[in-house]
Amino acid sequence: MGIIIKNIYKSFAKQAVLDNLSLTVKKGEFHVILGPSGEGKSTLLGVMAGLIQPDQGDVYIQQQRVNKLAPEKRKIGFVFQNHALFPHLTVYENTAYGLRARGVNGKKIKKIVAHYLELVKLQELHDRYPFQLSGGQKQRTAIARALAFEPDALLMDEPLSHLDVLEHERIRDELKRIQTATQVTICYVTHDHSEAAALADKISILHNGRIEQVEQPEDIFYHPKTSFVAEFVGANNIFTANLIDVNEGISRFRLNSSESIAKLEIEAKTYPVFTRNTEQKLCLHPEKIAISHTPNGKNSFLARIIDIIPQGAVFKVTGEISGLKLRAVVPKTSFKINSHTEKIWFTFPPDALHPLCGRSCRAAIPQRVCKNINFE
Amino acid sequence: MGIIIKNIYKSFAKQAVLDNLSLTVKKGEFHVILGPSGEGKSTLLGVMAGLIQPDQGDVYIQQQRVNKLAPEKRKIGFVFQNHALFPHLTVYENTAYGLRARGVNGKKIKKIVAHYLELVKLQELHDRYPFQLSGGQKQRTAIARALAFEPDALLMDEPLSHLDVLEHERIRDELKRIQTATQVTICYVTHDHSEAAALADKISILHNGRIEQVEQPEDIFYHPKTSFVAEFVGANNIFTANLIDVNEGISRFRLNSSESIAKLEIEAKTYPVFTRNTEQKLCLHPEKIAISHTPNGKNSFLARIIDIIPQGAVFKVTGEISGLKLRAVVPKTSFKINSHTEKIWFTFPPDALHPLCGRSCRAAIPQRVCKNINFE
Amino acid sequence: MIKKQFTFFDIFLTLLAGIFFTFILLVFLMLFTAVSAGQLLHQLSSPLVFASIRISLQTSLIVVCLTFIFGFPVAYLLSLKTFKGKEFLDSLIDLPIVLPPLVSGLALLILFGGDGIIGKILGHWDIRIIFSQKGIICAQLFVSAPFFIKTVKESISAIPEEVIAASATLGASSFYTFRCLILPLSKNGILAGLAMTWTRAMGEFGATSMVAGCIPGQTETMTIGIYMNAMSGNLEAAVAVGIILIGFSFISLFILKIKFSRSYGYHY
Amino acid sequence: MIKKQFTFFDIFLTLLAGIFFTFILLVFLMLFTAVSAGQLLHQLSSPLVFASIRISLQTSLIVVCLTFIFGFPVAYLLSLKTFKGKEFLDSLIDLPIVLPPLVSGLALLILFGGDGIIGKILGHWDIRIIFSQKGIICAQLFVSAPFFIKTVKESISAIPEEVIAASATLGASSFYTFRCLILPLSKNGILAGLAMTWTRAMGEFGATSMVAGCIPGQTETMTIGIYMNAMSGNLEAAVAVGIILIGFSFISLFILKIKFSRSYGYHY
Repeated sequence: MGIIIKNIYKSFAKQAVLDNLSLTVKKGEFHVILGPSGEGKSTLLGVMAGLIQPDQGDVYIQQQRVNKLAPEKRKIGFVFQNHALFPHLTVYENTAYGLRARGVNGKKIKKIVAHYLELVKLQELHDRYPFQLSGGQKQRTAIARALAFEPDALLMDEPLSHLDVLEHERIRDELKRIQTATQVTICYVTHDHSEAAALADKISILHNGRIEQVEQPEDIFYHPKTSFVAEFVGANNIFTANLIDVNEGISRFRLNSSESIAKLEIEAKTYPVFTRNTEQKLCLHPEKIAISHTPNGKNSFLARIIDIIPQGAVFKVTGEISGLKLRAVVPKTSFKINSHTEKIWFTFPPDALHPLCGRSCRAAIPQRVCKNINFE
Repeated sequence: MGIIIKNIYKSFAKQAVLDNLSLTVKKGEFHVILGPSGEGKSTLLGVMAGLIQPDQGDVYIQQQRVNKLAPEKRKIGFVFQNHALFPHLTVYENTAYGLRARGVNGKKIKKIVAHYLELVKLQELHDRYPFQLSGGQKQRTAIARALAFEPDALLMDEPLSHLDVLEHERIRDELKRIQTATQVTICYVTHDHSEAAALADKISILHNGRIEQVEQPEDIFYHPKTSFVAEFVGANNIFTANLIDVNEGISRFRLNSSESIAKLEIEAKTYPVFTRNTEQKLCLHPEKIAISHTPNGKNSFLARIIDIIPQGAVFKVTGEISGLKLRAVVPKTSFKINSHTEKIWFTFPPDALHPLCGRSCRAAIPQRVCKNINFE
Repeated sequence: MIKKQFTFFDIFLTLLAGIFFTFILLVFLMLFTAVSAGQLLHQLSSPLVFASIRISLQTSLIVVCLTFIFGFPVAYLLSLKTFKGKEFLDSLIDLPIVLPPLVSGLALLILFGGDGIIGKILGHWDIRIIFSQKGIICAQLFVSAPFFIKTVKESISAIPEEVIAASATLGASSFYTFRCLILPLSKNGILAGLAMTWTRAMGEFGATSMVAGCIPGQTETMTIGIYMNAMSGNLEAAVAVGIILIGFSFISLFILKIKFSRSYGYHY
Repeated sequence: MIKKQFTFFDIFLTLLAGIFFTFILLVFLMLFTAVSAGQLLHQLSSPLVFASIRISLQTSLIVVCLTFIFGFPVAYLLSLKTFKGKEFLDSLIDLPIVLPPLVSGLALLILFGGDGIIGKILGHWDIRIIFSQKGIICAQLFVSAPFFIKTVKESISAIPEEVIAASATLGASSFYTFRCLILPLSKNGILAGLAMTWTRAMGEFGATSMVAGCIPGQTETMTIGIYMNAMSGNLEAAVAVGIILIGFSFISLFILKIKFSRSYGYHY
């Protein structure tokens, strides 16, 4: 049943790092914990592995409570950010270390190590020392080493962050392949949302010492539930608006004056949480905005172009509508740049908008309440 | 006239790092030098700034030969990867350092520093010490410090590589804005091609100690001229093929047997360099492949799907056509994932293919010859 | 780490370590039980003891000044400049640390003695180094300056290369860089180095005793005083001077700890 | 950096540094000019000189063994374990380095003397420490073991925390981690530390002379021999022994340099 973390508290120097955090990592799952740097992601992994003693709370591995169990008794593989290879041992010996420490016999070790070195494609480099390896090869060795003793789960602490762009992508794809092949439970920590999107079966967003949202990648990216998650995953068009009218499943909102000079009105699909006379935060993913030279139905606004950044197959276009900045991400194929174009229409369908939990969610209300709001 | 580098050689421990390298950075240009890690990008900047003495070759700044000039006499701003702020000085004092060292009078310093701190949006933090700043704020300070004495050019050595994802994007956009506002000449080094795409007016690809291609971002990404550049910028469908027929501007190629089991034939727009009976390398950018459930004209192949990775607004789809792997990048809007779909049609128009210089370009032929091949 | 039961291995190591710590602690405490407060005060009022304290302070402070004047340039050149023979000069600095002080003293005795190269030259002007405070200063300088140089060298070398390169690209001359960057950033290293040099100079015995002889009231430093008193069986006097000497060492150690704890972290 | 004309500032510093280097070099060379090769050989054939070399080697090698046995556990515990009072014990290790050796010797003299706590106890079994080789060993151990401990502690602390944590997550017990990780990775530090301890023990004079007296052929170590000969005007004998001692120091320094140059870079 994987790893279960219950109500963990941990402070360093009186600063709460993990604050009543609970989390379940299912067996066989590729679970990514996504959050900004320095918000306790590594601490959480340390607690799971037994390297850090929490102030309070319980850790269960395979349904066994392991609070008092030393790390060497836990059967948890760990891949560190800096790979943490043993510099005096070869790739082969590094991989065999966990088996030797457990007293597995020599013949069996040889077979197992050969298997895992093949899995990470390092058979040929088995007698190299760490200093003779590239960054990616080091991290492959670290993965083989952590897998070789067949742990109950594999914890990975930003294992790709020290690789250069090319190796980063290569190892990321390898890792996904290895997990698919071995079906090992992985709990993976990162601050990079594109990494999370490419790898995760499930994503947990860690913020202010607790988990703010747990869902499949698609839902995290297109239906963030709090402003923080929305900003963090790049769903960064967030409006504060007041409901003025509901009509056949479509709600009309007027944007607050702090957002734009002209009081813009937008239409959104109606959600049960919408109530009149209270401020509501609405989130609009940049990829759901279409761009055109003519207006195009509901929620169509003429915007002054501020910035166009090409990025791979897409353009990131920032437009301004009487003081309101809108960020759109559009495929290059759908949009011809023209240096003379100064204004363009931004359009988004009413069902592209969804409500955010508001400020209160993160601060006071425990996670569960926020999760139970019926969104769709 | 910016910075001109002529026939620079530099070796460390008998290893040639810069090998007859020439480069021109025009005044007011945002010039990005893009290349893999450890291929001498920093060395090149060091040579420009006078921090490293080349073994041979000339450096001109504003038409003046500066080979013998010490760094402090060169009027070149430098932003280091690790920001290299002075830890005992405040943001204000760091920014004023270059002016004070030049003996500018106090009143004038105050005005200039205020101006540049405003430019990088650090007015409020002027009395903080470096250890009190976030990574992004440190790098802003470093930029203000390097700009404050109004240098002839600004050299930047991977200034964003130590920032986390969110700050990375923010500072990158700021930097582009600052360059547009000040029109300062920037020579910027990076190994990240998306960074280069977002920032550059012109990109130089550095490989094996020399410049392999210099062009505008669009041309670098969609018309790489060598296999190395193609692989490096992600235009990573490269075929080795033989010309079998030319007909009305369209050439038919048969793929070499090493690439696929069935001898696939593809059609490409005819280029002057195409000759019969010699192997030709063809490059196909993943973004130029379309995906559909039915065949769709020329160059349409039924592929088995190996891998689908969601990435922001696009999917990266890898397909296999009788042994040949094709990588496509398609907008999410144009393609509905379905876990039951096993095969799908990959299609690319004949003019999506363009020839690569072949292996010989990088090794023996000097850069100029390769550049002069008439591509279009 | 999770707290766990101590293994047999840990207990074995702890036992051995315990014996060693007890030994050190016992030796140290011994000094303070050997003499009462009254006896201590009595000894300190003796003019000879007082004179030895004065001589020690006087010579060691001059040594500290000379160390700074000659040692700082050495540290600066060795840490920032590249030149031929740098490695040789670097090893030369280690020499006085590796040589037993007694042997250094012997060499100084020969150098400045009546038949020595420099001794002869100075003899013409009637300057005597041997058996004088000048000799003590030379001996202490030779033995203790390398500690200052090594500390300062380390603290200058700790300044990242890019920081110094940044100063140059900002248009700072090498003197401006020295004054506004190197000096403030190595300040703590300099102070710590001076404290170490002073402690070392105060406690020096081997080299000093060779060069200075022991003319009471003239060349009898505190360490020489301790030796003389102990050898002549006057343990109480020896211990009294020893306690004062320890007091000085601790003050200096204290300064050193404070200064080093506030040094700059460059990789923040 | 681009080579440039030396500024006035650089010349000034170079001048001061030059004076200092000349001083050190002169002192060192002096030893080798004071005695001819023939005289050197003649001195070495004297049975008393020979005996002092034997005593020095004998005691210092025992000290090296004891230092490893007691010092390694201390370094291991101080660098890898967290416990209450760790900072206090850490400072305790600095004590013998900060104390002038002479004062340490004085304390040992009191501790092991007939009236001392341990001296009295050992007296019952007729074991004499003072004025015997046992005393020399105690004095050298006290003075030189901390150098070993500090070197080894540093070299164990240099092993990144994650590397040790990695060993634990791989299922290694603390003894397995010690044997297969800590020991091989700190090997160079241990050898360097032993070399330093040995050099220091051989060259020790202050503490040794206090505890050992100088019974020729029994407790006269090389350093004591140098002092005695120099004081009695027999400079040639003193220099001869001094040169041998330097020879030993250099061998040890050589080992140290080689060992340290091959240490692991963890941040490769």
